[in-house]
Amino acid sequence: MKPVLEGRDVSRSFGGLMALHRVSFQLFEGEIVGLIGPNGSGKTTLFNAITGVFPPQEGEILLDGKPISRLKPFQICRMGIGRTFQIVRPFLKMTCLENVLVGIVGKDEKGTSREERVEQALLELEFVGLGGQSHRLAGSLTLLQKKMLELARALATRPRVLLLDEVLAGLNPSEILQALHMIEAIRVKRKVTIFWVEHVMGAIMTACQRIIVLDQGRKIAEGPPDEVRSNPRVIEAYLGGADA
Amino acid sequence: MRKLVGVLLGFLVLVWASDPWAADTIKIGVVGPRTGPAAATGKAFEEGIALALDHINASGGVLGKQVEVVFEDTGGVPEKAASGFEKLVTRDQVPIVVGESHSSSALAEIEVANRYKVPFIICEAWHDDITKKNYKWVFRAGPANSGVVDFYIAPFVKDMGFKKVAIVRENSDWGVGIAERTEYNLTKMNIPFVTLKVEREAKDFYTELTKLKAENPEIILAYIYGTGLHFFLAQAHEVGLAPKALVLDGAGPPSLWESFWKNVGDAGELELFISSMHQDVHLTPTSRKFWDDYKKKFGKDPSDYKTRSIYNVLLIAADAINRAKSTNNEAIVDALEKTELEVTTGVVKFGLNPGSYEYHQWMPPMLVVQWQNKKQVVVYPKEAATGVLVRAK
Amino acid sequence: MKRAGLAGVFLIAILVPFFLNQYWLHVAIISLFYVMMASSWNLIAGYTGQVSFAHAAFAGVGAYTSGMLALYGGVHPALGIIAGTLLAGVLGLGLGGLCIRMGGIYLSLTTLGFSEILRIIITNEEQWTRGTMGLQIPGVFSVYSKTHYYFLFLAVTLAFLVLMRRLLNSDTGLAFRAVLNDELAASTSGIDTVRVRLMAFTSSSAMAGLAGGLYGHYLMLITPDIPSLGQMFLVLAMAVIGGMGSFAGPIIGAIALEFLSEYIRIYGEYHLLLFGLVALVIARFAPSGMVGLWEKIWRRR
Amino acid sequence: MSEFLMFLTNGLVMGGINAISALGVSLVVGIMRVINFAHGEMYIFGGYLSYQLAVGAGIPPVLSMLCSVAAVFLGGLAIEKWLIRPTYGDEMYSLIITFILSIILQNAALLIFGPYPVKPPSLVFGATNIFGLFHYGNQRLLSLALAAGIIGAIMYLVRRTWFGKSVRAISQDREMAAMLGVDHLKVNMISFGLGCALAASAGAIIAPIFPVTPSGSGAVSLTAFVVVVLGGMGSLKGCIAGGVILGVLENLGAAYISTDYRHIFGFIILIGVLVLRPWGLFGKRI
Repeated sequence: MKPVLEGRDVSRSFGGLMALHRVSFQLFEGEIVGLIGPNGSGKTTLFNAITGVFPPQEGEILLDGKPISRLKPFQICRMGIGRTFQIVRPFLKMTCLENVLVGIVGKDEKGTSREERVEQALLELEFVGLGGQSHRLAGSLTLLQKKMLELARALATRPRVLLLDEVLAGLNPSEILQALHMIEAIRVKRKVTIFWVEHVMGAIMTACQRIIVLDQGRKIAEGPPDEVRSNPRVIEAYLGGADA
Repeated sequence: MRKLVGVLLGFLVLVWASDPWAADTIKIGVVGPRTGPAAATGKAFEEGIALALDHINASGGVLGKQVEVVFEDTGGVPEKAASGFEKLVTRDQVPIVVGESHSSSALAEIEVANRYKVPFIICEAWHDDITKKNYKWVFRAGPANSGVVDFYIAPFVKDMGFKKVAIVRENSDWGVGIAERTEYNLTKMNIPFVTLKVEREAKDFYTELTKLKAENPEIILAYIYGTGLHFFLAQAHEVGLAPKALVLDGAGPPSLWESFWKNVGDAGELELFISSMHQDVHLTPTSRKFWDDYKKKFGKDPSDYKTRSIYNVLLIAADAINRAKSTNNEAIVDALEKTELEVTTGVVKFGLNPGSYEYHQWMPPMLVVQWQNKKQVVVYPKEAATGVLVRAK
Repeated sequence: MKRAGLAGVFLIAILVPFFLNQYWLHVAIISLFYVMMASSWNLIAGYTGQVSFAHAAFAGVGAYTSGMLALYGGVHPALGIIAGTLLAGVLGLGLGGLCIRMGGIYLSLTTLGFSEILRIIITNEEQWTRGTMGLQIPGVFSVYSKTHYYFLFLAVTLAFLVLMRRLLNSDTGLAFRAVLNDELAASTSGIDTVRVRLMAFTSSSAMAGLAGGLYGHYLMLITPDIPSLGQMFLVLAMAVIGGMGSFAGPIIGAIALEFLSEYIRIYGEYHLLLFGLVALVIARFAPSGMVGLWEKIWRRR
Repeated sequence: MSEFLMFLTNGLVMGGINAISALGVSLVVGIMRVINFAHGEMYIFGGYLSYQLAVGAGIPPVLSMLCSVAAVFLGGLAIEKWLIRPTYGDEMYSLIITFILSIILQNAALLIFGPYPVKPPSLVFGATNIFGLFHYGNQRLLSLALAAGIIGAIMYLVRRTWFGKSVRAISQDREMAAMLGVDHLKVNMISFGLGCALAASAGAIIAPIFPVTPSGSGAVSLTAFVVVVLGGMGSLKGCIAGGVILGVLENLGAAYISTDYRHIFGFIILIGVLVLRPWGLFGKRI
């Protein structure tokens, strides 16, 4: 089976500081893969490299076998990679509906009428549980709602792969449960492959089939949750991280 | 939306309410720079206006009414000058406008004067085209480039026996026009010359001066207005060009400003400048009266001859309205064409033959003055001279 | 209700020449020029967050292109104005292409540099432009009439505002606002931020060219004052005081400031100082301008 | 030959002045990501204040220069605190604020000092014959020396002091500097004040040669910006090299190509740099 998204020896440094060092990974159709590691281990940097925000300086990233690491963020998005941000970034001065419409317009599907787009946007909002909020300004939403809005915007670009960056941070247990359901629904119903950075260990361990662990810019472990959990290098990385 | 309508309506009401209503004074418009690089001219104009109003209103005003002046600032910028002129005509509805000291501004203003058919007497914009365009509404009771060069600068250069001339001119209508006329005269007289152009408001002339030094001129005709002239003069001394080559300020007033000696230091000695005024040279009784009353009113000697120029044109305007017996534009122009009025510089009579710059033009006599031991000495023309030209050893 | 309001504004605008004298009609025409300038500047600054200092320069490009074509080539001003608009657009495209990728500070500096280059060229190419002395150019109409000019300016301004409104309500407008709100999020949502900014910059520059062309032919005199930084400041102040990023803000700001400057003209040069202080206070304490303040008060009631 | 040397010397003098003025801009850009459009006004105020103190109040010229620079430094601190600080993180906002500020200060200068160029007294008089080749104004030679002295002092400040260490930490990695406990508010404020003071010192030094006018401030700012882009934003070495390159090019260009286009050479360089090497001669590639 060919991977949907693949990274080969991806490296990126900032002013002499190695943020990613020869990281390789593979994501297969319909999978949900977790990406964990202590603070500063390079998780968000890897997402930024995949989405073209800070392209890799060495190595290659491929989507369906096609290299994407020289493309601009908007092109990568149009190829089918959507993402959310660790610190939510909805368009605060725009309404929920407009937020989602940006995603639809960004995908640049010619031929759909304005009405069809609005209808689709409303469906996305409904899907993430923001039905009826379409005319509220994004800035006035709660944190959970903002996260959901960002998710809806990402979904509106019809991604094949969705990168989630700490969607559960700051949510209470019942909200976490809600979010987990939604992520599962995205994977199953929308047939989206998910790459997921998370600090809420319990959730990610139960939800993911496979986990990749980063530490100081290097991949130190990969495998099913149970295996990763008992890997001595992972434990050391986290404990060492806790020490510092 | 309703608020937008409200705001708009409010504006219109304001605008309507501020329309000028019939006044019991006669308004004369004045245009000139009160701000910008030549704001000193505005100051000189203000003094001249004050003195002229004193004299006109003391002798009964115009058509039995007191005269009032509306002084519109041009900033020395043609665009502002044209719109300022237009404001005088459309808003203040003045029957006549006088003044101006920048050729560029004047050339823009005469178009407006011509469009609105408003008489306009220019006092200190020297460009030939101003009267050469032969607009019926435009008069000039002041120097024209051709007159200044043909009758004063060129004969001065020739009579004093200068063998090599440098012309330095700024990029303004006045600078371009007077330099061209000078070149024409020098060519005719077979006197070799070089021309350099400099930016208006420039401050550093080292490059130009170094080039000039290689030419070894005996006299530099500096057509630079404002403090730029001061810096040019000072730097000419620094690079060792002056006073071996004498510098002649082709405009005049900058050499008389208070800041002159501060800015040039010893370099001011032996500098020459064009002037139409000297304390020992009085051509008419009005000139004497002007000098005395100026001293009484402002407690100092008049220094900028533009004070006197604006004073003159205001007298001419008042006289013309009185003789026209109305503020009708045609009547005023008729009266202006028949003017025979004694002002500070002589008896004004406008030229009436169309076809050249001499149409509607009256040229006052000018002097070439030299700073000798910080005293003004008239060195040209001979009949007015109070001393002889001094050259550097 | 909104429709009725718009109709009211339109009716007043149509009636203006019938109860204003020549002088105030002149002021009204100039305000329309500034409405075009401030609104089109708002398109780049207010809607995509790029501070261009070349807006007055583009107006200068329009004015000089059209004016010189008319004077030296005998081209009809209507055609000349179109040529000036196109040239301003093309220059905008080139300049934008040069620096939009580099981002905010670079764009501001490059546009400032462009504006200065243009000023130097106009000042020095005296034989063509007459430098600071200004160039007399023919008017649009064979007979000079302020009423004619007023309706011409009004028609162009309204057409421009309608177009701009439609643009802002389109997908492009949505993209503009997304880029302004959050550039990174917009680009990862599939928006080509460079293209969007370039589009805004180009169309706004072309608009300035159009406004400048009209302005030159109205004044019948073009000088380097049109593309000056002082003029640029006025446009910026109008947008900031009225309210950047709102549609009505720059319109209200332009009309208010132009009329105000006529009322305080006795203070001559110092009206710039006053505008500057007002603009600074507004930019510092009420970044959404008069329109924003008004809305705040409205909502509180 | 002697002419060429004369143009070159003139270029060096202007280059030195360009460099200190641009150092002020570069310092602020490097640390705060703010371009101060009112930079030229600080220069003008430096010149005017030293004139007012020396001529109006009769203070000795050297002292009046120092006082004027100090006054502008304090003004810069206040501007940073009240106007720039609220704009942190919003580039557009700071551009607009400083642009408005420049118009206000320019018109205020017009109101306070009048439109005429003023020329503080020269510290030295006369001219020196350089190697028997050409005459050169002594005040100009002194300016070159002063410029070199100030550049040296700034280099010392950045290389050897607490302030310099903080500055370098911030310009390398903002977050890291914050973690290391660098008080960035204080550093911002001081560097903005210092930026203004550098502009003022350039103004005070040059005023006895090229008198300052309120309308001349725009050109000063523009020159400084060109130098900063040429040298590379935030690079102090770049500023010095850029300043001298621009000064020499402008003077040679004026001498051998066209005097009228003296100031256009800088902008052509600006556009060229943006096309070919947007990060400047010494800047870090982005």
